[in-house]
Amino acid sequence: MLRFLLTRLAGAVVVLAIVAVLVFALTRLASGDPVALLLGDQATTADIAQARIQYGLDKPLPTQFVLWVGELLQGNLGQSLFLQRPVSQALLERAEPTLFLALFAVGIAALIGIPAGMSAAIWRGSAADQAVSGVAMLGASIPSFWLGLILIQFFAVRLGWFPASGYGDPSASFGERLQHLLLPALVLGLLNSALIIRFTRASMLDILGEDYVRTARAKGLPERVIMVKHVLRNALVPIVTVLGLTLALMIGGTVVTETVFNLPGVGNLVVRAVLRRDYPVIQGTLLVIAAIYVFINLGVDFIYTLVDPRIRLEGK
Amino acid sequence: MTSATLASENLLEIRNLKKYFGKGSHPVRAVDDVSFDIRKGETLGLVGESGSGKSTIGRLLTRLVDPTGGAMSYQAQGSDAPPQDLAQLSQSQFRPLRSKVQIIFQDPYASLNPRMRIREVLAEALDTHGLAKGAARKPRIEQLLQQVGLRPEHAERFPHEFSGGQRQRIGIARALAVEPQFIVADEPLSALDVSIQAQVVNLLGELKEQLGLTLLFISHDLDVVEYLCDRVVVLYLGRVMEIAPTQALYASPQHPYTRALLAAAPIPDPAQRRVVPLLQGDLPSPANPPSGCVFRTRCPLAEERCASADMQLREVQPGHWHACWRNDL
Amino acid sequence: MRASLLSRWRAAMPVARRLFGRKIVLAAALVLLLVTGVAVLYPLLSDADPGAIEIGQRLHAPSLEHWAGTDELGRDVMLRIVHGARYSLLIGVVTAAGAVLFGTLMGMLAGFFRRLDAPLMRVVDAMMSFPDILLGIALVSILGVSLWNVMLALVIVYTPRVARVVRATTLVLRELLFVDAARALGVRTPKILCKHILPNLMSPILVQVTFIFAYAILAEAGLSFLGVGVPPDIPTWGTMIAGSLDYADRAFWTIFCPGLAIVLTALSLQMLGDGVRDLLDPKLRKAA
Amino acid sequence: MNPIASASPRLEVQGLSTSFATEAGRIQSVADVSFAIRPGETLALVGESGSGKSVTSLTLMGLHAKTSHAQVEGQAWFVRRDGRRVNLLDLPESEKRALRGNELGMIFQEPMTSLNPVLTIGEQIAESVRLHLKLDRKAAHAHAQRMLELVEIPAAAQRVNEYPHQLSGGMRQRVMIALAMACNPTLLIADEPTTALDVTIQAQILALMGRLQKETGMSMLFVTHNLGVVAQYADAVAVMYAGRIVESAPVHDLFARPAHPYTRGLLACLPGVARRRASPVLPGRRPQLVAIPGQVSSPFAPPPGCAFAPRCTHRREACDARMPMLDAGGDRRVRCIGFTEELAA
Amino acid sequence: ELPKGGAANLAMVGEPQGLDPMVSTADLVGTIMQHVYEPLYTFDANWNVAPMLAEGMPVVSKDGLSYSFTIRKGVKLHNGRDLNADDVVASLQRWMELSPRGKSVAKEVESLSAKGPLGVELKLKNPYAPLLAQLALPSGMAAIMAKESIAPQLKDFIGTGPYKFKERRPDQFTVLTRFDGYSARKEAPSGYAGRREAVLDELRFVPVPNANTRVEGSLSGQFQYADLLPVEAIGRIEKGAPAVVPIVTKNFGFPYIVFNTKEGVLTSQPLRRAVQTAVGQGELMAAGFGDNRFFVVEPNFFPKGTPYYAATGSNVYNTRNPQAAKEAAAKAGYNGQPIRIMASRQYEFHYNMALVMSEQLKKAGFKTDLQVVDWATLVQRRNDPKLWDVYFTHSGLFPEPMLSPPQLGDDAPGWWDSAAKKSSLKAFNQETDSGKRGALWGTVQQTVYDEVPFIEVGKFNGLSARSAKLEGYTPAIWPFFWNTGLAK
Ligand SMILES: Nc1ncnc2c1ncn2[C@@H]1O[C@H](COP(=O)(O)OP(=O)(O)OP(=O)(O)O)[C@@H](O)[C@H]1O
Ligand SMILES: Nc1ncnc2c1ncn2[C@@H]1O[C@H](COP(=O)(O)OP(=O)(O)OP(=O)(O)O)[C@@H](O)[C@H]1O
Ligand SMILES: [Mg+2]
Ligand SMILES: [Mg+2]
Repeated sequence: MLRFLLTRLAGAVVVLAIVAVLVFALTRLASGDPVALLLGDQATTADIAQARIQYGLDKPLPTQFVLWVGELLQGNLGQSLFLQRPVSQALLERAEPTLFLALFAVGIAALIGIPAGMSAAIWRGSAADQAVSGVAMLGASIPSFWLGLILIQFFAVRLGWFPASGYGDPSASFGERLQHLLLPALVLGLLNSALIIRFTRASMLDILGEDYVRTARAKGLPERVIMVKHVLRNALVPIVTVLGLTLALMIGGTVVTETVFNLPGVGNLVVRAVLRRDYPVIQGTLLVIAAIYVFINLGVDFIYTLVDPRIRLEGK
Repeated sequence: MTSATLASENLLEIRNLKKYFGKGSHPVRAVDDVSFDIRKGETLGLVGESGSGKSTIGRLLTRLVDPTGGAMSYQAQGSDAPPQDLAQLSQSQFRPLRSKVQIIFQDPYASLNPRMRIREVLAEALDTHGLAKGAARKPRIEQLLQQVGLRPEHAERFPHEFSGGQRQRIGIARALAVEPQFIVADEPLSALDVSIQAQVVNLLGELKEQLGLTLLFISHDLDVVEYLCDRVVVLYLGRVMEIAPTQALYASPQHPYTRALLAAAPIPDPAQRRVVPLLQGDLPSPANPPSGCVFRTRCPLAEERCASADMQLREVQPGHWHACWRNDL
Repeated sequence: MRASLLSRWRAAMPVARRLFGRKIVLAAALVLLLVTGVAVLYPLLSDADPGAIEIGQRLHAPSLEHWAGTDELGRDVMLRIVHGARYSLLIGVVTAAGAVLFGTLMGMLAGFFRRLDAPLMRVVDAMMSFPDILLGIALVSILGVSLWNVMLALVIVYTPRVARVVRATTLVLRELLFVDAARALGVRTPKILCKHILPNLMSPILVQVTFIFAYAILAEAGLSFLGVGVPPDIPTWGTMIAGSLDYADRAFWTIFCPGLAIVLTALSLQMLGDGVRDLLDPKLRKAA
Repeated sequence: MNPIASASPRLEVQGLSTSFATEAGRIQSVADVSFAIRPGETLALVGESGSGKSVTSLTLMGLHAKTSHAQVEGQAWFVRRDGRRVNLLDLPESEKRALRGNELGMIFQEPMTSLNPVLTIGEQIAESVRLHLKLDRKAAHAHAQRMLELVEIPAAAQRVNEYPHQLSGGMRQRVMIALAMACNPTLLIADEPTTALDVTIQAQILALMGRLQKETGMSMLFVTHNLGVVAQYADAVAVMYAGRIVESAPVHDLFARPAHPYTRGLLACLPGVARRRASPVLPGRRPQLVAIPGQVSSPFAPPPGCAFAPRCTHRREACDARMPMLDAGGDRRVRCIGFTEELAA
Repeated sequence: ELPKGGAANLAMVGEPQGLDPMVSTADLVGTIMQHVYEPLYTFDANWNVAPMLAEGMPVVSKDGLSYSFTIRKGVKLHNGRDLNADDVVASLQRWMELSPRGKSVAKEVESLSAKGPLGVELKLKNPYAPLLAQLALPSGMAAIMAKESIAPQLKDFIGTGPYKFKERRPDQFTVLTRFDGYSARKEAPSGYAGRREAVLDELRFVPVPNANTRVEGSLSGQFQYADLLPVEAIGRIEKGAPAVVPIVTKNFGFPYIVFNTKEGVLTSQPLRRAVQTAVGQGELMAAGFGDNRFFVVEPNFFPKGTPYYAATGSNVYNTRNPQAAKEAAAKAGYNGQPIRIMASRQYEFHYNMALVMSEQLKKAGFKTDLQVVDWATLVQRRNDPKLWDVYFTHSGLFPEPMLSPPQLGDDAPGWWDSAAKKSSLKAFNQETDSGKRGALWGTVQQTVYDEVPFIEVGKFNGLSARSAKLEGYTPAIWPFFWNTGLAK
């Protein structure tokens, strides 16, 4: 088990190294000038050139990369050009809405997706199965921003049930903030439940077709026990995987939703950073998002080892 | 034991052949120090339980896997050229020899590309070695199909339009297409129904006779081996336990393992019910084989000395070799 | 091992009949056919300019004259949807084709040659640790906002996805006996890849094509919405929604109708993909 | 006559048919299957792949795939421990469940996949024991360990807490047997229990099953395609072809005087049998095996008459007209026009 | 009287580029930071320069080269200290070093020094009329800050304004709180001038880039003030009455189209004239602003009634004559080179106008290449003369012509440079008599119409909205929230 986790960890480190190179290349190849933006419409070419030197943007790219990696290794993600603060601080400030939104949405997605996927698999081929599968496919075909805009139009603008956007006042209570998250979480949750439905259904079907389920039936166990103890328990591993991945993807994938709902989260940060060419922020955020993905994957692997004795007892 | 030239009757001399899978301190010793000869024109049976290394030997001979050690000297039939060590050849050096050495696989469903018509399957074999080009192509394919008991119009079909037995015939035709001298048949029957097995056994027998082939017949069905083979090699855990002419082996097996194996095979005759002397326990792991004689952990006759000394094959009768201390069986 | 007669029979049945035997798959195919047909033919038959600005006709509600109303510059929304179909389909086709081309190459190499596996797949892992849309944003902001750059970015985004699927399938195929049989015959490796591996990858690749086609249409819309997609003067369904965003409350149709086109097309593609997937060998499906 | 033969059957199957709806129409997987098994008796069900052996046994257990819209006809009278005679095909699901794993045990072909990988083998046995014998957790665990000892698993006390992947194939099949036998069933259905195993392991498992059967007096339906195994272990044999029983007989009679052309062909194509039958073999010149030509017809296009007719060397016109009846002569029942005529003569 | 206290949520168009009001000329920075920092002078309701931190108007020497300022006594900085002349000198020095505006002023300045605790003297090289206006403008502000807080990058924002800086969470809010030690002027409030009083406890500037969201937020009462709304929203806002009040700021700003006079096809002045002939400003304004309540199509850069009103050039304004343009272009030697038009969607009206202009040019036989890029790319690319021919932007309408657009100065993208420009501007800038300056501006305006370094499209009104409860608010280009309070 330890060996399994160690190899995974080593793999994760390699992946992160590649990610770092990719991230730097991605951001620095972009056109667009953060400095000109920063100085405003009245700034002249000379002003801009001078400011570039101040921000170290005049150095050749390899030098910039080495400097950046050096800082990274010390745990320093750099200083935002635009926000006048360390990237890590900017990220921490945005973490809350994104984290809650992602958790909230994954919760909704799981709450819809797992039971729906399970029932579709159990009553395979039935009308209910087809309906669930159809809805899942529909969910995967709707652009999230479009659904968001439409829900805003109806539930926020016309009906006024939810706040249309934002994350509440600086002084808003936690409850009020959650209220702001409800509609975006619903959008994300609904759409992502599609993936979970499909996945749950597929893994349930795989497992329902396994010989040991037949064995369990041959023992005369009630169907309910079979489903929970034998099927779900085994399906849990892939389901946990997909939940983990959904969570990981959502942390960065809330980009569009956060923009639609004007939530001050990480996704929003990154989009704005791209529009502002705030390189340190783009680099830092992309890196952190990829790292979260990699580490959630690692966590999922760890859960694997807990659930599946074949891995847990490996090498014993 | 390596010889500069092969004994005249031998097509292949296999010496100390080894194949270890995996690295580290405990590689899987799939084939460990195996030596035997294959004579020209004979059918040699290779028997043993699952995991004993039968397929691995077959794949080593056709260089589908590269050996870890040992030699496989090959002297082409009807040629005066010096023998070649198949183990030393690189893949590209071996390529021309592939028309001489062919293999038939166990699973008739997986061994044919589902996207290729039978004609294409056979044509690929011919193309690879530049055989039967142009106008000769079509008659050659028809001839091959006929040889294995299929009709010419089958050439345009896809594999899934055939039954298992027919597919196995196609596999045989593909191997025959390059006019080989030597064919490894890796359990060609085990995936087939009994009623079909006989068809394929008969076909193999006929072809061998007609074409003067040398056959390495891998099987775990002792009855078929007895029926089809001239000599038999018994494997256990990647090592040779016994080599003998078929009749001698079935009449008087010398190694305790061979005896156990023969005794365990159920005889299809209710009049001959027997209480079998059972082997205890399971096969040890090939990654961690027992010291000394690898069979000793299950051997009903095991003694202390079995654990220490390395067992070598001994010739007890002319052509009858086995790897056990005892001569009293 | 022993395939039942049933599965033998199923393999023999004409693919098309089994694929379109299901009503829903047939319906999806028809919708796609309609969308493609209109997209290709209409602009040939009519010279109405989707960019024609009629400031006087701003934001008219759907009517007989303007089936889907007009937008903030008085352009006919339906006409733009029809023309947009061309771009959206083009983006889908090019992205799917490109991703499949490179992904298949990468996946096949990684799957077939053990030595290439680890390095190639680590790069794939790294690329896949970014959410699609994020990678898309980053790439488009590098490449610049243009139709071709969006396609290029989406190809890069989806290549790893294909590579993974293809690699997994190749790993399975590589172990199949017919590959060994070809090697035993002396068939050279490039030929084995082309004749034995590639044709058997077609089914999973076909599934990927339809899905990536759908994802590409969705992703383009998302990128355009964020302002890092196709230039707004090209009427894709995504740019149409993005362009009319500020008028959503007054002129709902300006965002609703193009969105509906996206949903309908993506849904049809995914249903078709699902139908194709259902036809697949279950072993390969697991690998995918 | 032996005492078994005289007892009334524990299981009597009459006219069992199972069909499945598929995309191409109904498949008649099992048609008009009748047989009886007496207490302590072993009936072997042999036949080619796809002949309906597994479907027959699964239908009896009530485990046939229900998603394929299975249609089941016929009766299967089973004498319960308390002496009641019930029709297995007709029981409400809850009663069937009460029988399964309790009075009806089943062993499957694939020992590697038939056990749940995430549960200890002890738990998998104990689960069934708790359900049917109403034992508490501790007692059930102890019972599971006893069962492992019974099937000769060394170090049972330790093994009981291990997971399936830690056991070899042979050991897992022993666990499957322990599982099936845990509640002391009166009928054991074994679907090719040794096909996946090596001969030496097969011998162990068969010996074990024979011993257990002797000790408990249970009846056994033994599905196999290995005629050697049939000859060694069965009391009676039923040969299936294309979903139907074509011949059933006591094992000695069947091997000595096979009546149906298919059975005859089956025996003739065994090298071992061929060798024994053939007069002294000349080295180098082997007798041809007598192969059955052709292959099984597709279940979607069954021939109108006898299903074996297309491959039969004794085929006549009448064979193509209709499916012959399963006619009885003594202990033996054969589905062949030739046999019927012989009987009549 | 307004009740003291309360907090207002103010929806702004985005996140400020920073909080240093000197470094950035962005309006948003000025809007927020004018509450924290104050300049020496400011504008009153009629765009007249009025003293703010200065006691009164400066004493100017006869030759117009020396300005003496006196600072108000007892003005408290946010750190509790009294403001003195050293602070002012240091601040203005920093302004002249760092601020794009300050830098252009610095070119005219001979020296700057403190004269006593409250006196400051500034000496010019040449007479420079726009000086006071430059000092007064909130964007690129000549903000007066505590000397000890001055650094190349500001860490503490210590000014003298009625509000002090509390917290900034980028993309969430920037919060200012009342500065209790504020020393207000005594004069009645007028525009930015006069008495300022922090009635509200807290000002929260919330960045809301999506215009619709700003509209909805103000309708739902989430925002007490919503800045710069799309004109389309007027209907909804009017429906939201009486809870929500629309604010229309007349002559809020002007869109302008810059031409590249340095490289590319449009270096040819006759060709630029041809383009001008093809363009119909009326249509552009309609595409950009929809409702004609919100824009004015007129050639004069400054509205009627202001000192710089001039009718010069009206004959070439809003001509939209494709035929004439085609002929003129042919004469200018145009043979189908594509004209690269750069626009961003940061501001929807830029893009809409670019789209329409492209259509107009096509009608006149021009080939156009519309490049829609994001704002960051546009501001980068416009600095490279190789990359573009035309770009779209806009500016607030300021009371002093020299403040905007930057093309009137040197070195701005477009690189307009000609003898006519130099002479007309020199005359205009050196004239300190505001009466005479009006006429001189007419020459400058004529030069712009002749040489077409840029096209002034028209004037648009700003639409904002406030909650009816937010009382005391006076419309302004850089909205301010002193003297406003929340009714109970
Ligand atoms: N590619 C491989 N990698 C690792 N181990 C292998 C590989 N191929 C075979 N082995 C191992 O080598 C040993 C011998 O395998 P081999 O397939 O030769 O046995 P076999 O006698 O053919 O068995 P069977 O009757 O099951 O076909 C087994 O333990 C097997 O697990
Ligand atoms: N759920 C099902 N749906 C449709 N057809 C089925 C189903 N189960 C079995 N069949 C078909 O019924 C026939 C009999 O199958 P069965 O599994 O009983 O054969 P078998 O005799 O056990 O063969 P084997 O020796 O391969 O196990 C086959 O043609 C099979 O394809
Ligand atoms: Mg093998
Ligand atoms: Mg079966």
